[in-house]
Amino acid sequence: MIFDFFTKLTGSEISASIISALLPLFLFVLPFALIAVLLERKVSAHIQDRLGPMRVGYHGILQTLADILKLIQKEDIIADSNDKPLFNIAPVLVFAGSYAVFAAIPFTSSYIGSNINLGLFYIIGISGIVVIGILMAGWASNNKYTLLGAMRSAAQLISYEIPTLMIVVTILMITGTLNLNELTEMQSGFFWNWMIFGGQATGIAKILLIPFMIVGFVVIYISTLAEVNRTPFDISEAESELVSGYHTEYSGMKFAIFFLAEYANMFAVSAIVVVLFFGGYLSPIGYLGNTLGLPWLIPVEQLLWFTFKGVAFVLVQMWLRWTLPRLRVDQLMAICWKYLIPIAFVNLLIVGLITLI
Amino acid sequence: MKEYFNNIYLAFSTIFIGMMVTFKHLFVPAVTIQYPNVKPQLPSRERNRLYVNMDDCIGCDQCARACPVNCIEIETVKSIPGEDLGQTTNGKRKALWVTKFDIDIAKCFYCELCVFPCPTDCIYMTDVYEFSEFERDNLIYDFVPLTEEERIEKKENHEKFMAEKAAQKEAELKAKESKNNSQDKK
Amino acid sequence: MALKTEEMTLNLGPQHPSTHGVLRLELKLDGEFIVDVIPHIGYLHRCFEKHAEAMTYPQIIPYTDRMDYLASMYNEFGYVVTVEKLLGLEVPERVEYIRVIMGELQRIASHLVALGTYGADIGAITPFLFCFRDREKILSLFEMTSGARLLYNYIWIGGVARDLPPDFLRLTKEFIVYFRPKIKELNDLLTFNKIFIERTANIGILPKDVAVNYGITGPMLRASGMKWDLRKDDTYSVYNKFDFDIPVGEGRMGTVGDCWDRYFVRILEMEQSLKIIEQAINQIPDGDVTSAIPKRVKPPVGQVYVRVENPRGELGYFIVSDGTLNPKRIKVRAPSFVNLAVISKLCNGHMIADVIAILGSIDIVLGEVDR
Amino acid sequence: MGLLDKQFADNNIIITKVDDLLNWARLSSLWQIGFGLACCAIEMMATSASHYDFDRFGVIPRPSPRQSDVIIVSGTVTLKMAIRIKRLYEQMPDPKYVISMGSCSNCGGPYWEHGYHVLKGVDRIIPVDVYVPGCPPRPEALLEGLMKLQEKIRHESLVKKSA
Amino acid sequence: MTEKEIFEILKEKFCETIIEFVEAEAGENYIKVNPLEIDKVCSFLFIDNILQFDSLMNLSAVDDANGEKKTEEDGSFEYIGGTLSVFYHLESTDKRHKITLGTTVEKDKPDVVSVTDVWEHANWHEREAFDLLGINFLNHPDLRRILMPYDWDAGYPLRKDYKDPDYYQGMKVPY
Repeated sequence: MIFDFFTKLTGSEISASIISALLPLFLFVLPFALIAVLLERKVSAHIQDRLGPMRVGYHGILQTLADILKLIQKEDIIADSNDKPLFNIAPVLVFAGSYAVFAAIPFTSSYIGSNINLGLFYIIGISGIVVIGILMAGWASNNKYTLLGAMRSAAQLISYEIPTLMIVVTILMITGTLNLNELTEMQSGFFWNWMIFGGQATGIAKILLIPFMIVGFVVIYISTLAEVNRTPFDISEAESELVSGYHTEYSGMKFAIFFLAEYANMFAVSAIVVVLFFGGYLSPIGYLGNTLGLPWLIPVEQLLWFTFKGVAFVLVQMWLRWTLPRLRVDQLMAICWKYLIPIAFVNLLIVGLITLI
Repeated sequence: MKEYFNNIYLAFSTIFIGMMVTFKHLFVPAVTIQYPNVKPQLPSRERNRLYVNMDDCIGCDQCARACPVNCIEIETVKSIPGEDLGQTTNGKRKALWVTKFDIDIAKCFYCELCVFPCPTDCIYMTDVYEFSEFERDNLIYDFVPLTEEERIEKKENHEKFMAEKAAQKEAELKAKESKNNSQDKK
Repeated sequence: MALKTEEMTLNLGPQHPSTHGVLRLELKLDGEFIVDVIPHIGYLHRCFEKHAEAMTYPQIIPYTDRMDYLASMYNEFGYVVTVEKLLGLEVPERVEYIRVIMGELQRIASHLVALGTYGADIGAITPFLFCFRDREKILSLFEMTSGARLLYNYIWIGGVARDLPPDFLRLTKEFIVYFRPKIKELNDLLTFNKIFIERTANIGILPKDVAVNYGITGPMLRASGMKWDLRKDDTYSVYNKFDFDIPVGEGRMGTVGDCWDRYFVRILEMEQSLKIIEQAINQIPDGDVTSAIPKRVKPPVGQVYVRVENPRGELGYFIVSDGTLNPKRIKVRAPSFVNLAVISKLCNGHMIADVIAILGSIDIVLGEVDR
Repeated sequence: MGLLDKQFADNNIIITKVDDLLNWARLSSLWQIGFGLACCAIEMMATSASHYDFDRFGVIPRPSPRQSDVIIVSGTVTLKMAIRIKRLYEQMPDPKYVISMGSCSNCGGPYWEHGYHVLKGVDRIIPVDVYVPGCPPRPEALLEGLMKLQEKIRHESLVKKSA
Repeated sequence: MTEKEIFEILKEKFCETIIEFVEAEAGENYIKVNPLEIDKVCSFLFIDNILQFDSLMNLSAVDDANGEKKTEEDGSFEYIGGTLSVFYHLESTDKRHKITLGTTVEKDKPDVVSVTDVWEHANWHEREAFDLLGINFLNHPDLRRILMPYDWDAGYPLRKDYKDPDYYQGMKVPY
């Protein structure tokens, strides 16, 4: 779709793919990250009965802009005992890992970064780069705290990949496709057809599927929380224990990239959950475009619905961060290996049986 | 096995209760006092910056003695009998020129022990708290209204007066001696 | 051949978000597990005892505030009770009641900071801000009476600096009514939260006999199951006129004397303090508060050791006087200084995150540890 | 910023506009190191709590010195701690500012006479931008000190390095 | 049990190490003990089931400043000789009685036996007494400075005749 549109426009394949790959970055991820940082500070302020940034723009709107502009002016300290090449690549890798996920996520029916058939498989694979980035940051900063933070986050991210994978496989069994576009199409129609309510199945199978889909949603939501290092799983940059985990030694723009990557990752992860269970860009109650007969309005509505659902889950992540204390490393592993993975397996088994009916 | 499910149930119920508490607080109005636009109303006994009303100060050095930190330095010069120094509000006649009265507010730790012993209640604590500075030396407050030359002039005519008195005393002494040895000679 | 792992020493340096001030913990680590903890203190040693030898008795009171700056009202209370015993001075009834009300309000404010920073150490930032919001109400009460928010110089030898302002009692009653549901809210948010329980139950268990041998006092000792509170066992002032019970750790969420018990004992103590304040407000007599303040404090030659129940434990003043205006020596038995010594015994075998939890549950104030 | 000094001798129009923008950005997001020494640290915490809310001024407590711009020295600087504070100051990236909060860090405060272990004022080891007197200063006094620092940053210029 | 009875028990058990019972008209009175046998007395008080002093409340060192005072020209003075004394406040938590032990020791040979193995609580108090007043505690687990910097070589600050060093690691100490 968009890709063909650009090839016609620019004439060459390469420039079209570059433009369509960069589109989500400038149009969506960067503005979202700017707003999300301010949103987090405002939400945390109002939860704690205070006001959050007020003096920078009207009600603190320009706060994140000021932060980014200030971070540009900061001196970029690279200690001489750091492992310089690794130290510089780490933030880039962490941001690349969390941004590459957007390539396979369908924003609207007419736009998807690249409509590959192994969409989900690609997403799970690419988010592994973040682990390498964090390990590099931890090791290259040559500081005991960062090393501990990196070790912890490596163990955490890798072990939480497994429950995510289990739930992805349960969805795969029901829908049979890994291509996120088709997967969203399968959930089209009334919101009753969303995957959380059993998807396209009919009759008794649908009723049986609902509880296991809800369990699946809860498991994947918890494990994606851990993928993104958000409380209660933020042990890798635990403020009270490890000063600030793997990005203790980073200052200036490198730290800004880490900051940006964290918020981009937050949205990416909640986008995956939305696409898998809550019908990606599909609107629950039909489109205004159809009723008014304006076909071009539909993709815009779909983008709005997609952003609305994504931001809703990002808000829940923020809400969790300002309520819950932090888990210890071994408790975190215990949750993953003793609770999430067995439940995900049992869920997989039962859903498999139901699909046979 | 039962304990396994109990853990899960407990985890979700307590986390849910906690989230309800924070959700409720989203709609509680903020308690913040927006400082620069809204200045808080301070109680009457507020203890912030010291102020000395110099016309009442008789230079009795009580406050400097009471201060645990010794951050009040007072120098006084006796007045010459001719001069009139005016009255304090509660009718005490002032006898000393206060040539130096400075409080190093950076050393002060606002314990208000200097306010109680002052006989004329001229030193008291105001509720002014906005006095941060760029330079450390601006924090040494000098309360004496006299200009620099007046202070030196007060000192000089005091020394002059003392010199005259000493000279007078010697003259009397000599006069007495001359009187006695004049008596011995007789 | 077992893999020979090398021990790593990690400095929880004097600048660390959760060392409650300037304390350096040298951790000997085997991976994430603690082999040994060596506390290094003295980064806030402000030479209180040298100042005490150079000042007259009333001039020392502002310096006692600056020792345990979270419970300065109680530092003054302890110092003043000691000097009055040395002088053999009797204080009017109303002053005793004012001192008890102020002391108990200060206990609640100090516990609020302790519980708030403990939540922040475990990772929950919101309870920290809720506790500080409630503490601001107590600070405004103190500001109304003494004029200062944190370091008051209000309780003097033989009385108090100024009498209570007219609407103090009414506002304190309002505060009690306001604060009771807030404790319940804090409980819902943090105390019974499963993650908080996981992080604190069965961590840093302090048996009763070890606690007595290390001289541990206050909420830490009571959490280890020993019913020992100086307000009842070695009464001073008018505490015998109020009925309140002493909460003791029962090990509801783990064994007796673990971090959770130390946390929960402080919450129960706040409720008891509210009870004391309520009774004190109803029974407070009238009278002049500055009548018994001596013009010059000149105690006879001799020495005395008196102790009071500071929010952190037993705060004792040992004053040696040589008959002049200045004391010859004042030794302060600071509760945090003593309670901190037991950290190396509590932390062996736990993980780094637990050291932070144990340090938070001991609730130290560095001004008092280093004096 | 050294690069720019060479090319623009005086501040013509371009520079003043860029100056204002950069200064505005620097002063509206001052990140402080979340660390305190003594009683003033409790007042600093009360300032970042709900009643006075440091966050309104864009000030977040950052745990590590690498990501912070302003170090608020709140409390008594003892000799044993002074060496650490000097190293902390050196760890901070360059446009950094110092607010000395409370009598103790201004000039040794109540401990200036007999404090054998107290450093008589933090300006002996690190350059201080704003002195906030008070013992401890009220949260509003600290906010006023911060606003004074913001005024100072507003008049800084890209061309002339601040003194 | 009052202090007098405890003193009698101690007197007949350790006849010569318990020196005297000092009565003071104001404040508390204490039992004077020989500094080199203080740990035997304390372990007896700890183990004996009638007395059961299981908790040490406070351990404090005092510079008696009773040496011969010699003042130099610039006003700084110096004590020659004189004594330092250490006071132990003991208490029994279940028998509810309290006593105070006191020992005095020469300033130039300040040796007192450590009681850390009787009460673990004394460990840090003794280190502080050593750090601020220079009392040497024999067989103490690790006697080093606790409050002052470890490399502080300008003497013991709480002594009456202590003078500030001019510089410490490049920082001017006096005002």
